[in-house]
Amino acid sequence: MIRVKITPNNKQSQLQYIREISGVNINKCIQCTKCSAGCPASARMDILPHEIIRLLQLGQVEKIFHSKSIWNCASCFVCTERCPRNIDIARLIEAIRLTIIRQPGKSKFKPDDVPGIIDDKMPQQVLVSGFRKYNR
Amino acid sequence: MDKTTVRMQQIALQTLANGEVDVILGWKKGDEWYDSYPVVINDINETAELIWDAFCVNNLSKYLITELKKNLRIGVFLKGCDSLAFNQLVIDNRIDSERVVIFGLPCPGMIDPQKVKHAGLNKGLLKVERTGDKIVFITKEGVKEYIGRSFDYDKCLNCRCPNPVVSKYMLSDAVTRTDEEQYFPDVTEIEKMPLEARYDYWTKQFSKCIKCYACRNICPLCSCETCVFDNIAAGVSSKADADCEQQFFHIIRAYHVAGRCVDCGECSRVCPVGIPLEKLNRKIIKDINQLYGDYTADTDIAKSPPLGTYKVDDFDPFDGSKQGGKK
Amino acid sequence: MPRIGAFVCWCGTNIAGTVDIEQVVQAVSEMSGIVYVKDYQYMCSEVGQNLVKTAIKEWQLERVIIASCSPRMHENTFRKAAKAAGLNPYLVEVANIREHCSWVHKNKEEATKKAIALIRAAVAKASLNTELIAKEIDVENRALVIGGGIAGIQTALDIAEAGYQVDVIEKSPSIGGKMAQIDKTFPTLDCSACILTPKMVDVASHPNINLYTYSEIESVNGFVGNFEVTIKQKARSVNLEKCTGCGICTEKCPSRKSKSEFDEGLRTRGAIYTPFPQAVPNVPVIDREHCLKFNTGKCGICEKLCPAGAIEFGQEDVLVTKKYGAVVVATGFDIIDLDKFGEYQYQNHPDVLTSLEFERLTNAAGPTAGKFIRPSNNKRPEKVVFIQCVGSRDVSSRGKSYCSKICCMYTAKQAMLIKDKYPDIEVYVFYIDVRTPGKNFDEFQRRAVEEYGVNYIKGMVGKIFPAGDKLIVHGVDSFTGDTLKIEADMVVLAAAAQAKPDAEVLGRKLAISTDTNNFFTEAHPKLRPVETHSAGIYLAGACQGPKDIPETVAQAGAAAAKVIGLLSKRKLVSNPCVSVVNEDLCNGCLSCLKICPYDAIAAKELATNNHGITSKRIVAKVNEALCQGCGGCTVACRPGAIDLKGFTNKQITAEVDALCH
Amino acid sequence: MMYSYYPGCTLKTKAQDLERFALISAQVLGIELAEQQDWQCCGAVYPLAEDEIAGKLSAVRSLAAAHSKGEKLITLCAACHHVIKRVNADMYSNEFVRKRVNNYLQLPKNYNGEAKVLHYLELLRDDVGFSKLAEQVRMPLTGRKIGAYYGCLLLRPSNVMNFDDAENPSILEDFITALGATAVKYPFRTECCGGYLTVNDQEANEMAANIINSAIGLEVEEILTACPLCKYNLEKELGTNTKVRIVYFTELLAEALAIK
Repeated sequence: MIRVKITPNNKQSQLQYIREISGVNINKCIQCTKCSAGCPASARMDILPHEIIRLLQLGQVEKIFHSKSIWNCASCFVCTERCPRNIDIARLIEAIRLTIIRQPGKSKFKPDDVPGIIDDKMPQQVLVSGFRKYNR
Repeated sequence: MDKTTVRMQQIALQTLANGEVDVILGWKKGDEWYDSYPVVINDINETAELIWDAFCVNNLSKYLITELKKNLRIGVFLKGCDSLAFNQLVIDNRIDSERVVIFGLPCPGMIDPQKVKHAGLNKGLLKVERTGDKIVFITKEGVKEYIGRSFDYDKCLNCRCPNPVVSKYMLSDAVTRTDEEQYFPDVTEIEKMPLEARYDYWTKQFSKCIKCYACRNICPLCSCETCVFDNIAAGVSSKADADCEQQFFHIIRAYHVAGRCVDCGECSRVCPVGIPLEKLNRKIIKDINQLYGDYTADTDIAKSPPLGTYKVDDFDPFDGSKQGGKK
Repeated sequence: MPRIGAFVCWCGTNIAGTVDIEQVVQAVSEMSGIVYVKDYQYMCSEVGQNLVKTAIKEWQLERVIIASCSPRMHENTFRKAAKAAGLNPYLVEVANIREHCSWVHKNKEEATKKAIALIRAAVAKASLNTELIAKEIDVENRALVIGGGIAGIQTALDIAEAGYQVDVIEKSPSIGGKMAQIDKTFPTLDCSACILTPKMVDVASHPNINLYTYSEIESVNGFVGNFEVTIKQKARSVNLEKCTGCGICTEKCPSRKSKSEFDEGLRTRGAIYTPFPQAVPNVPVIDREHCLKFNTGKCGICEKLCPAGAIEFGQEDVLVTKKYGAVVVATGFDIIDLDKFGEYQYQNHPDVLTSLEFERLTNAAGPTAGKFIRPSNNKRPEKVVFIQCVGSRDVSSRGKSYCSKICCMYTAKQAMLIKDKYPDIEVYVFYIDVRTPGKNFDEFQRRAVEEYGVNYIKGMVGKIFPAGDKLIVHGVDSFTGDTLKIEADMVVLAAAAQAKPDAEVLGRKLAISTDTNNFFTEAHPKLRPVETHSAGIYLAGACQGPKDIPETVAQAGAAAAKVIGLLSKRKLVSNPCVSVVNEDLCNGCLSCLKICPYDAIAAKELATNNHGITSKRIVAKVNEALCQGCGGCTVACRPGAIDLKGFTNKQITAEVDALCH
Repeated sequence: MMYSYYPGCTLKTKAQDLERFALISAQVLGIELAEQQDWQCCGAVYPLAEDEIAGKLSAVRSLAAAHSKGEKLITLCAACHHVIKRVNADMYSNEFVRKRVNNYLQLPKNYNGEAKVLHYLELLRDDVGFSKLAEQVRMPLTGRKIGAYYGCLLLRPSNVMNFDDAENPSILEDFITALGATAVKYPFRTECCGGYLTVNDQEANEMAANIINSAIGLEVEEILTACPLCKYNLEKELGTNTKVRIVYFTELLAEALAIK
């Protein structure tokens, strides 16, 4: 484990992109953790939502890109609803997802995956939203 | 002779004779068919010359200001619109109503000589008589009769108050109006114009102004001891012939009568270049009614004027708390 | 043209950083009437003021322009300097090139242009300035304190001790305010009642203090030294003089449905009630909304039982009008409504409390007689969770953007009190930041952690899920990144402090302003913290912003000192910038009278002689002692007959002309 | 009263019950629902990125169509409602979106978010009224313990959805009470069921399990939902467990109106 961190500046363009497409000012965060505390999907997250914002503030985008958390966010908007600083965290996490899947070949969910998960009851709403969230 | 004229002469004679009043303010007939002019009389013999016809358009209430300074008690003939002005002058402390005896004249509308001329009826015309909506034109050749209000002044067509709201003696039966006029049709028309067009419209209108001050002089409420525009020391007016000077004059005048204007339409009537001045005043009346609730400047002298009083719940466009400035 | 001198201040870099001073000086020197221009780094300093004084004498200046900060800041300073140099102080004119210019612009070229224009306007106005002489007005040497909480109590006692009469007006039936509800006070943990109730008694018994409880401000007129206040004494339905406070009525009242305001709704009270046993005055009041007599006409038990015959159902509200020299606003604060914070289950679960409810619950005089039990089952809790910042530092529509300031300390206190009495109870405190500046404050909070073992967790609670008889608190420890679930028996929410809901209305009556959060605004955040923008009206306590008791008491003392300073003057120098009527032009319409907020205009009858005929007419007359120079009348006057000295229509027009030049 | 009605894809396939019962109930209640012509899939999820316009177009087509007819737009599926309502808010207040969408669509008249979008439940609450609804109930569901499950999409973000108190809603409970049943408020009724995560992770869905356990813990017999995806996730987690059954709110409505 590397204990010494140097805030990288080569990630500035990605950070800027995330800022732009989310429209969120990450500097408003006061690390109250209410987002993480209320997140129903936090059990499946390796980095909690408030930590994601902290890492963004520090420019550590790489760590976020490799996390499971962004794929396990269900966009349930609880974090956005409760944030005392009016930060739209759901939007921010969506922006991070998009930053990855908009790159060629980085889609998370592909048509080939469908037969593996489909059952006769599954509403197509699941598939459509799955493609919208994980594929570009 | 017209019944009301008879009654008029009688009451003038009676009140002068018994000392109820010192002078009478009324109208006499001039040389022309359309000429009925205001007079002040104190001689009982002159009462027989007083008349009431369709041309007594001049509002006598304004004369009270100067006459009351000279005389103790005055009898005055007032039409509906004149009585509104009278009340406003009382509100403004310009006249002492205790020393005035009002003879009320329900008014069927005054005839616009211009309309008669446009209809070509003025040739050889000697006299015009009006009873209600029946108008009789008497010429050398004979008599022509018309029914309707097509010769009325525009302002009379929009009249909202044909009967005096205050009087001691009423000289005839009240006039009833059944036709429901839309109250502010001309204002609505202006309001529909886009802002730029509205600005152009008024710029064009005001550019016609020759600053003769007829509008101010006729206005029953423009009654300052010294008008700001006559007060050189005030420094607000200049005689320069510039559009801005004329606009400045009319806008200041409109604001000076705002909340007081009784909508008598005299300003537009006397304007020699035909600026529709009452539209401006009526727009302000409409706005005041909308913002502060219906207020008729003149019908109730006990009411406090909306622009002269402050209530905590008054409409306040600058109050941030209602606009989202304050959260 | 008078001889004008102009003095351009740099204000360090405040002005000089954005405005090209050299260029300004050059431009000003070319303005007509200017005979002298000088610039200096700090014109308000002794050296700067001396520059002004010397120049007035050496250059025989007849007018002085100071181009500097807002006249609110230093107009008086420079007027005094001019006076010392023998010039009438009202011949000084300030051009505000800081707040109106350098502070709001970034572009130096544009700011410089604007500074020159502002000075040009000041020169145009100053040439029309005339010498004005201030007069003196009397001071009514009695003070009014609005609010009977600790702020009002302390202010009233301090003023009364100095020998002046004070009236205290309190909305509720008893004085005492929030402090009376509190159990213990930080950082010393002494009993709130023990230090407050003697003061309440002092207020009631002080010969110089007159108490109006169950009363409200109806209207306020007048001005510094001469306020005229109408007080509405609401009908108490109990005669204050006759009542002996025996309490029979409150015991026997059959209506028991009303929630006790004092006990934060944790117990009920009768329709006739005394808020709490130590109430001052110890006289009950009838809550007419819930009284059977008032609703059905039947009952009247209190009247039958009262041995003193003090029950008066027929009482009506009474209006009292009195004069005061000074007013202190000490109306306190409230906590926010937690209805919108559904995730914390406040409305749904009896064991979720506000901090204020918690105070009542642990108070020996409270609904449980100090026994610490869960409202749901009357059992002692084993785990208690405190959540701080509920609605504080919250910029969403649910909360308040500011830090409520007192919560960190009272939460530490409450946590400690639990641990002190019941060491076996586990106590958790969820917080965003612990903010404890203040004497012995941080030490206090650290004691909670170090000595009492209160578990402080940096992180907020997301949601509380009731499960069985437990409250499952879902939180996060932000240091470890662990999500936490605590099975609590009781949750205490530190709800944000907020301004009183009627603060704005009271502010309008007093003509003092409120900020975006509806707290009253002080005249200057640093240099005039207890004054308002209205002379003679002062602020004490949390009505100005969240405050703890020590701060409130300190501010109350400061407000009292200001009041004493004002009342100790027999006369006040009045502002000579008052309105004046030109009787020749006045029509007597009295529009000015109708809009004057200070009742400073009256009608006067004027006899005129016109060619031998004498007639009378009405004109307006200004009472200079009452006129505050607001200028409202000058705007209402159609013929321009009324003018404000020092701000005449001509002077204003000249300024506008110069700006448009 | 006449309304424009937007069904959405799932209602035509896997969630036909949700629609069928809604439509027959509407007839009984005197609500005229005219299905929009040529409606298109709403996209299932609201595009959160500022720069995504394409995903909002189909919602605007429906909105503009309803507006041009002067009718309120009624939705039934919680997801469609979420998307359409949020897009409408963008069209009303976000100039960037409004300009681009209008430029792209070239509708006969620019659309600026004027239409009113109501979920079927809001229609029942606001336009019909629950007390009026209660009067129409012919077979009250007396004695049945029903727990409302709100999920995310109807409630949040509350400043846009404006559906009910996001943390402590009551519309569904009021609805249940109006049908004569006993409404049980259980703690997890506004928590997320996992939504689309099911395509990413086929493992146990503890989010749905929490909801079911919370409801069963309070002896709920039926869980009410307005969302096909929620129903799917909850039923999948439920498996063969028969302690509780998941129903569409419209099914209970039809039952109470005695037309099922």
